[in-house]
Amino acid sequence: MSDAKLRLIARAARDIAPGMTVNLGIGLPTQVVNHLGPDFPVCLHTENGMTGIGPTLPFDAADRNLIDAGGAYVSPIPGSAYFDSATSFAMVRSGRLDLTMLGAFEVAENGDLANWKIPGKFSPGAGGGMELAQKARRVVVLTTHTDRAGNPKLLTRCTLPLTAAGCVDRIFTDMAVIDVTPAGFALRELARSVTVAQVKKATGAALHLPEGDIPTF
Amino acid sequence: MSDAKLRLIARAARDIAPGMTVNLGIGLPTQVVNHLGPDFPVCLHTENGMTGIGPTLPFDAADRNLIDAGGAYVSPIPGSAYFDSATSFAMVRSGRLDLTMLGAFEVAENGDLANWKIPGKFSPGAGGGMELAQKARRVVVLTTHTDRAGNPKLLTRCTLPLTAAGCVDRIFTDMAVIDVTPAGFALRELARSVTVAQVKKATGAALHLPEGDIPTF
Amino acid sequence: MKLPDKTTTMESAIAAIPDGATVMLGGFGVPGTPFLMIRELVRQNKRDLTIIKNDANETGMGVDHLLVAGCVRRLITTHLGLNANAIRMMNAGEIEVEFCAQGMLAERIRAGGAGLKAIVTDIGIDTEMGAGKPRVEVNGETAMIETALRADVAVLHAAQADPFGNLCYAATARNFSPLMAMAAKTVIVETEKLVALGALAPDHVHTPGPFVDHVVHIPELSEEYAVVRR
Amino acid sequence: MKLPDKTTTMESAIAAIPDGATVMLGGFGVPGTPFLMIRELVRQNKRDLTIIKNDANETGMGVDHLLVAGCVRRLITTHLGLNANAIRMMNAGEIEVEFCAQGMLAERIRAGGAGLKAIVTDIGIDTEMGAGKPRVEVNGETAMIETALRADVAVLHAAQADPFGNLCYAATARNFSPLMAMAAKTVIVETEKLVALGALAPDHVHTPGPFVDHVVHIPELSEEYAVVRR
Repeated sequence: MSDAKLRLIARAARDIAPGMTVNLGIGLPTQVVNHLGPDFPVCLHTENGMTGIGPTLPFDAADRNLIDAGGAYVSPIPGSAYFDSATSFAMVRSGRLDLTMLGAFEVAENGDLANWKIPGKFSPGAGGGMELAQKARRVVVLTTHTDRAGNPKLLTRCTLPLTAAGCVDRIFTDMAVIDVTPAGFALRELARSVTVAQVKKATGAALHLPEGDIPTF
Repeated sequence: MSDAKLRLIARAARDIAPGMTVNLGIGLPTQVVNHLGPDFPVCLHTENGMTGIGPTLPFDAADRNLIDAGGAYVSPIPGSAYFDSATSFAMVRSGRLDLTMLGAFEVAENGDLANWKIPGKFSPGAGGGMELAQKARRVVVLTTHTDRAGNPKLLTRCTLPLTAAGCVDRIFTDMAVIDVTPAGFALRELARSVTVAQVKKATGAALHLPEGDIPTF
Repeated sequence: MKLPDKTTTMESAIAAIPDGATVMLGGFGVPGTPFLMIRELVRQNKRDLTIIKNDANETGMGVDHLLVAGCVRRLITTHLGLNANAIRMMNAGEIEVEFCAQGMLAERIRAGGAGLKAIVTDIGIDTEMGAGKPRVEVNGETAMIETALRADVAVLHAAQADPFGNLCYAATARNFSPLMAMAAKTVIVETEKLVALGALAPDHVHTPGPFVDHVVHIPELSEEYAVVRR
Repeated sequence: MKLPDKTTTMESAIAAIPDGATVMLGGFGVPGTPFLMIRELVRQNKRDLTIIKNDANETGMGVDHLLVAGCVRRLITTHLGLNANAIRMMNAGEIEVEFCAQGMLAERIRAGGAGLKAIVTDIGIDTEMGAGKPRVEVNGETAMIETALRADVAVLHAAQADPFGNLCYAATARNFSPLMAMAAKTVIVETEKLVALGALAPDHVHTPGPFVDHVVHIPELSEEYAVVRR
């Protein structure tokens, strides 16, 4: 993984407040767990029916009955609980999930998120992503700032089918930390050695700049 | 309890088929349990969250956490299970209750049942009775044939607020066993030393008689 | 990572409940009723509460103390048969009472806890309980919309809890509690036994900790929890 | 009274499933998938099935055997990401696929199991998943009616069962199984461990016996149940 990606993951981890219940989506978000210390008070949730997710286990130590929603073999910690899929999503929809971190194909300046379908190319189904995006109290996206072809993923409007409308609060990319505000995208922080001009060029929508210095991560 | 009541309870018990899941309502139905042998395969359900109800316990042996819906202290048997109220009524509404035995204020010849409310006199709420009456696969009523003033409880139409419409399949009284049929009340059996004329007189609706001999119980 | 500690005192947990709050109370008869928490609600002299509970306990017990102390404006319940005082207050207009079919109360609370807006059912459709409820057609059948119920606070009793709020209930003391734990903004639990994190097997937890906000250990039970001599 | 015995053989339990049946299958990935029962469905050459399952397992495993053998007409699911064969068959029109949001699939099955007609929700309301679904107003908010799902048969895997059909699941193998156990006319369970009546603590039962029709003991697991090396 690139150094910029590692730093975006570490930076995202710092947004997890003590006491939160958090769901980490597949991809970059999953890596955030490596930045949570052993004494940090947090509860990780996986939608296939577990709270209190512990470290991922290697093949030889894995329990065949214990995976996360991404299929990784995980372990319990003291205070873990298992439950059925209805209870798991009840937790999400009734507002008990303080934060979810998700990947994205596209994020729009109004907070719309598209991360489940590319018509004609990628249509495996939405899994639990719609409920996580629509109902977690806070939704943040971890993504590269542009796709592999260099096209911006932060846009004025999403072109792909939505996962949920107006759901995204903040975006962590390999270039910047950007908030979704009523006025649109607002730059909060810059990745080390990235310039405002570079972020503007890589963003497919207007970017509001803060007054004064911009912190780096 | 009168001998006639005891015999109606014993007769009702014979309608429980091996393998059934059964809910016995408060009052006369509760007594049916005394007529089920120790090896008889049946599962008793109580709507406050238990299947596999065992014998009622005296004060000194009671578990403060284990009651039936009528408030009696009951005991578990091998294979009992406890569950929450939503699961308990899911069992009722999804058709897993083969039979419920209920008390009645009034039963109409179209199967309507009134057993929860006497406006102005008795309005404590319906409890779980509506779901039991509406959704058990088979609903039978255990009741005296007339009220204390001698008025018929089996009527052409109910005068009291309904518990459920068209739900009753069979009625066991201290005088007779009567089925609710598309044609109305049909006499099936007579209590010992009771005559057809007596039953007709005590019934507030037409009573269809069978061909041939009428069995007694 | 370790799981957060939510233990607190009864006094401070109950103190955060404002007058006028909607409060769900676990329990079906004695089992599961949080008697000590109810006493604390009375002691703190809460006013104008809407109480959601299966029943109003018996005269002189549990919910009845709230009624007698004038804490309750409105009661959403299924059956008041064992509390003549509650029925008298209802008939005298001293409290408002909304009756639900028991399984509908359970399901409406669960719907609130599951983040649903409503459920569609035919329970009570031919009775006065169904009168006035909005109708919809589903697959050619007529049914009614029953709205989800949520509360500001749920006050529950558990047999065992760990500091994160994982709960285990005993026998028929479970009843409405797991549903209410899902359906309230703030969930306060009194527990007979406070066990260490990890002492409850993850497969045996009835209410997962994330639903719970405050855990209060009650080292001793009052006589209200005991077997009732009839 | 004693509780009825529901033990039977896999062959006879599966033989009662007719062609054209709607079959719910427990499992989220490997955990909870009834692999041996699925093999028996294939062996008995069932046709024209509608399968309801969270996912289609991976290529060469579980549901994929049903797809390859041509047993499936329609699949109601949430995600096929690990089964390229299922996606190919969907794109080629060889199977019909209905996608649900995962929590909605769970909740629609539970609604079927709870004897509800439908649930009212806003999940997916601004997406193509919500397009065409009937809308209703509840407390001034617009939401959608999602119909309850039921099946002819549910085929489930339990870690432990007693002869009456009380079930305990292990860890995340629980997932959809307790919901499906409520939502099918006939519920068939394969269990790793068949224990005596009374061996499961009543407080620890995940699915109460009355929901279950047939219990099949599988003394040995196939390699499909094992940890997958990635």
